Amino acid sequence: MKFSVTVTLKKDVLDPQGKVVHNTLTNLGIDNLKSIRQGKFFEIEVHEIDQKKAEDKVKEMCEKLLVNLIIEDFQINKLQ
Amino acid sequence: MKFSVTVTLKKDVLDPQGKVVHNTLTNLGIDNLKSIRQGKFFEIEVHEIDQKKAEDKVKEMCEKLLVNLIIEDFQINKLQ
Amino acid sequence: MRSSVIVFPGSNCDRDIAVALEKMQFKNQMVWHKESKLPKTDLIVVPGGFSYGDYLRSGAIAGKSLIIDEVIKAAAAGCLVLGICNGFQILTETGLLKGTLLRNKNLKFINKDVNLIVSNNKTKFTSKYELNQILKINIAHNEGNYFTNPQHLEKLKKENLIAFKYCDEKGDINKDSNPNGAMENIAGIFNDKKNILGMMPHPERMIDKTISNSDGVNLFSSLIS
Amino acid sequence: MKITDKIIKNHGLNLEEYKRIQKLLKRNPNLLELGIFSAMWNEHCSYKSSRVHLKKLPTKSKHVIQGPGENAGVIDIGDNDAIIFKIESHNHPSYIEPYQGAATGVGGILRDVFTMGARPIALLNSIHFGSPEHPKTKSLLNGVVAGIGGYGNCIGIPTVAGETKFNETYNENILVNAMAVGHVNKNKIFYSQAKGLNKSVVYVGSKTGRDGIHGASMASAEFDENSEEKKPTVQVGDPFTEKLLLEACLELMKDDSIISIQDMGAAGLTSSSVEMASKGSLGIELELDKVPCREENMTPYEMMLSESQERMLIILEDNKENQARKIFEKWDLDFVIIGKTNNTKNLTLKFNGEIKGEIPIDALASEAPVYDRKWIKKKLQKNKFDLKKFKKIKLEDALIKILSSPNHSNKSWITDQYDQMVMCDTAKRSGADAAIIRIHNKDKAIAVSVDSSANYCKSHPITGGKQIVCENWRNIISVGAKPIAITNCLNFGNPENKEVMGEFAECIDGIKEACEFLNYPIVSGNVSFYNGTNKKNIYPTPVIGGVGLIKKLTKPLDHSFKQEKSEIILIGKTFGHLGQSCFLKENYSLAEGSPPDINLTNEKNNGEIVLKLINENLVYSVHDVSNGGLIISLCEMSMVNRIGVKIEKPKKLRNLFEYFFGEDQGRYVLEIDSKQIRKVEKILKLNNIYYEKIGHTQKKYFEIDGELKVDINELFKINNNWYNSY
Ligand SMILES: Nc1ncnc2c1ncn2[C@@H]1O[C@H](COP(=O)(O)OP(=O)(O)O)[C@@H](O)[C@H]1O
Ligand SMILES: [Mg+2]
Repeated sequence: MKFSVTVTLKKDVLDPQGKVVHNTLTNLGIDNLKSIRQGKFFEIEVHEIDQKKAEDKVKEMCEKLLVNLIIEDFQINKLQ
Repeated sequence: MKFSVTVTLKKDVLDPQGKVVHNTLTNLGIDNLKSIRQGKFFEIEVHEIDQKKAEDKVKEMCEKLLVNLIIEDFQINKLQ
Repeated sequence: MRSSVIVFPGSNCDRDIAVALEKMQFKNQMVWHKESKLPKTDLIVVPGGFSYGDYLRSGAIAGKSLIIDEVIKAAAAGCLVLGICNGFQILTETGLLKGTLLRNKNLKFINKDVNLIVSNNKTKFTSKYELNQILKINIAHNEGNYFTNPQHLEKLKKENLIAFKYCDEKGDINKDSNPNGAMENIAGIFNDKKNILGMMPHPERMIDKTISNSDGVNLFSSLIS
Repeated sequence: MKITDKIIKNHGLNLEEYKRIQKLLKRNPNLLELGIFSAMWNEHCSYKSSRVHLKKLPTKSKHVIQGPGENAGVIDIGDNDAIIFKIESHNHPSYIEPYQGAATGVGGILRDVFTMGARPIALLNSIHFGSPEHPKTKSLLNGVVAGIGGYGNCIGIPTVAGETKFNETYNENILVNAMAVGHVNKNKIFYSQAKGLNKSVVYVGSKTGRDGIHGASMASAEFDENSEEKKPTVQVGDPFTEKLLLEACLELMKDDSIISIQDMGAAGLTSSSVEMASKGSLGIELELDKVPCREENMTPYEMMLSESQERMLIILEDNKENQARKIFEKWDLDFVIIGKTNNTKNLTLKFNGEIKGEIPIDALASEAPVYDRKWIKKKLQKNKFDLKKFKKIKLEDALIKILSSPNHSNKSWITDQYDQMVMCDTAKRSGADAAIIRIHNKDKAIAVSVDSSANYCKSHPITGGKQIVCENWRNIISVGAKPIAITNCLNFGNPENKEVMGEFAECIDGIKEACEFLNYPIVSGNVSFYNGTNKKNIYPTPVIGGVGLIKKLTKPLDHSFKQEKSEIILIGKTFGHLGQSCFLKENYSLAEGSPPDINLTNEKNNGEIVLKLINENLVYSVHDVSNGGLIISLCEMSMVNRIGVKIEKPKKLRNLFEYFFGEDQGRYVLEIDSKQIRKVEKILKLNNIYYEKIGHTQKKYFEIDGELKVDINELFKINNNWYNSY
């Protein structure tokens, strides 16, 4: 079973990367850009057919390693 | 209008990060992990109400800066 | 001989390379990235550091700056271009050099003196070295893991476009002597015309025996001769 | 909003202190004002528990230009060159978020140094973790090391030395101390004292967010089960912006537009504006609507207490605004005039045209509480253990046990993650007793080292205090530098506990005595209290960061054996003191007895003679003898270039373990060319220095005559294994 995980910085946490990328895009002549925030993305496949169990597994991975819960939030989505 | 962009390494590109993450997860006692690939995630908001136009704008950003087309693929999704 | 060092916000080896160039008798100028014209120059150096914090991808944002267009033009006209560390990353982002630099295989920043073997000494950058000479040069990077597609790799080998490879003290090129996971232990490459060199190791750190060694000197003396 | 007892307590103030605030204001404070008092009066900013003791420290010498009291200390190293340096803790934030905590610790200490006009030239750190078996230790170690490297590497300042220790006392409270060293022209030093009326107060750097609101009061509170909830928004370091800020500030400092400048560290805008005004006996009025904010709807309270990083406050000379603005805009940094100086001696805070708070500066600074807290003396323990009763072990096994232990393993796993060479003036990197940094474009250099000995300080704080100063002095001397001055970071438990306060007072007594005797003054420092949890305090851990001077750097000296057949000399007397030794700790898990005694007279004489021998070019290599004793020093000297050594057994019959593992102080091992040995012995005798000729260097083997013979490569492997397999 396959999942995607997106990890984003919590609101109010400084995003130095986003700031620089925003400025650069503007300098490259891209107008109309309101906001851009950068995060991480994972594509995870587990050997597990029970969706609940599989999701729990992915959640465990996020909490144990992939996500820094102090400054990041995450979201899990099932892929087909 | 808001979009999410996911950027992933092309299939034939070595993914040192994914490999280390995979090993680490296994060492942390997570079994059943089949594969994991890491990428980037952007949340982009543009001042533009026409969906087609907005999407083109985001595509332009990806091609001009956000994505290294030699090694990365990207996908744009509209968020509500 | 005249040289120009391009300075980006976040460059931090710009002073180091300028010191080296001046010591080797180049007439050097610093060029701020916002400038739209290059001074008359025989050598352009894109220095190491963390241009724009290396945010997004190392070298990506610097690769889009104004001055880079000028560098591309100058390179096309045959001007010598040297990219060191972040400079190498920037050159790959601009397409002046092919391939890319992925994260080190251990996912850690690596700073140490490593051995390199000179793989081609018939170029303007390396003529003062012996072929297969073993050098000890400092590396300091997070993303030095050179990667390219199989066709290009073939070409690099066939056309002798590999400048340096990581090796051990005896010159053996193997997995153990590869600090960052680079394909074929590649530490530096040329473009087709061999007027552009990109390399991860820092020759400018090896020009003074009180501080390190002088294995970097011949790179600069090759250029000036 | 009504100020309740709960609100007061949440601000880390007690009711006595609140009454004092009411009295000073002659009214009740509002919430904004209370927040400001809490930031200024907490331990971190006010030094209320430490002040009476810190006063005792010697802070002057002919080299000292600026002692404690400014952003950092300044010493004169001749030819108009001055060195600015300081160490600071970032313990609690690093425990919560190791990467960002350590990174912002580095960023903060760098600002302290460049705010005074210096270009930073070196970074050091002292990091203490809990037991390696503790479940959190590994990720804390990984995060802290990556964070220190992440910041220093990106900004491009070499991280050149440090120390890393593991001890279960830090299981719940790690220590992350960062030290920065900068170089400046003696005539271009900038201070924080405001001067002149109606001068522009300028905000430069990053925008203000909700980061670390109440960080300073958090740094002054013990952890408990609820600290999760108290967690403020974690500060994220942005080394790229700091690099821009550094270059912009140094560019502006080239002329004379700046009257005074102060980084926004703990308690951000509050402490920077109050400190500037207080030092200049002036008032400051700030218009908070002008503060560049990162988030929407930020309140004056949040702006004043935010600890967003990479920001500075500058008081500018008249008519310099435009020129200054241009510089900051070139570097893409915010530059906003947010206020003016005045003669009211008040901090006045306006928002949308209204006065939201007004506090006399004196009430925040000079009237802040000072406590002479109760403390008790520690007794010197007797060495009660009896070696003969211990389980028998072989010399070789004891040696291997120590060499392979986390505390003594080679640290290159750590130091390879730091750029040590950027700026091209690092003549000795990590791994040496002290790092050597050349002054750019000159042939002089400085030596830097940080040291601590928590075990010694725990068992006898006075001796421990003396010992760390001496060890640091020895490390500086061992690379051929003359020790000039030190900075210190005092990491202790809860000061409201009499024993902790006793440890603090006595460590300071010890530090003071050694500094005075060695003429090694303290020019800057930092106190970190409340390290511990639920009434369990960490071992007292003062950290000393020293700077020495090498007048002419020709051949940087280190501790690696240079050739075979050299003579090995041990300077200083060996009594075989095993109390609190690493021999007992690693082999018998014992932390018994007293630390080794310090004889300051011998310390000074031995050090000065070693330096003399070095300066006369009579030695090939030098290493001090510290943790682990003589045998460990010899091993370390052997392992660098894989040159072996053959040591004779001590002449007088002594217990071999005591002789080789004893941690008696004031000792050095010297490698001397056999052609020079006569000359060296003559000098030593002439100066009444106790020494022993103990053996020779040789090929390949580490050998003690008739007792042990090991291949150096084996030892090297043993010493390099731990980190890579942890
Ligand atoms: N965290 C660190 N950062 C940089 N260097 C370190 C760190 N930890 C240890 N080192 C280096 O490792 C070497 C050994 O450290 P240590 O055993 O504390 O030395 P000493 O006993 O001479 O003070 C020193 O050169 C020191 O600078
Ligand atoms: Mg030492």
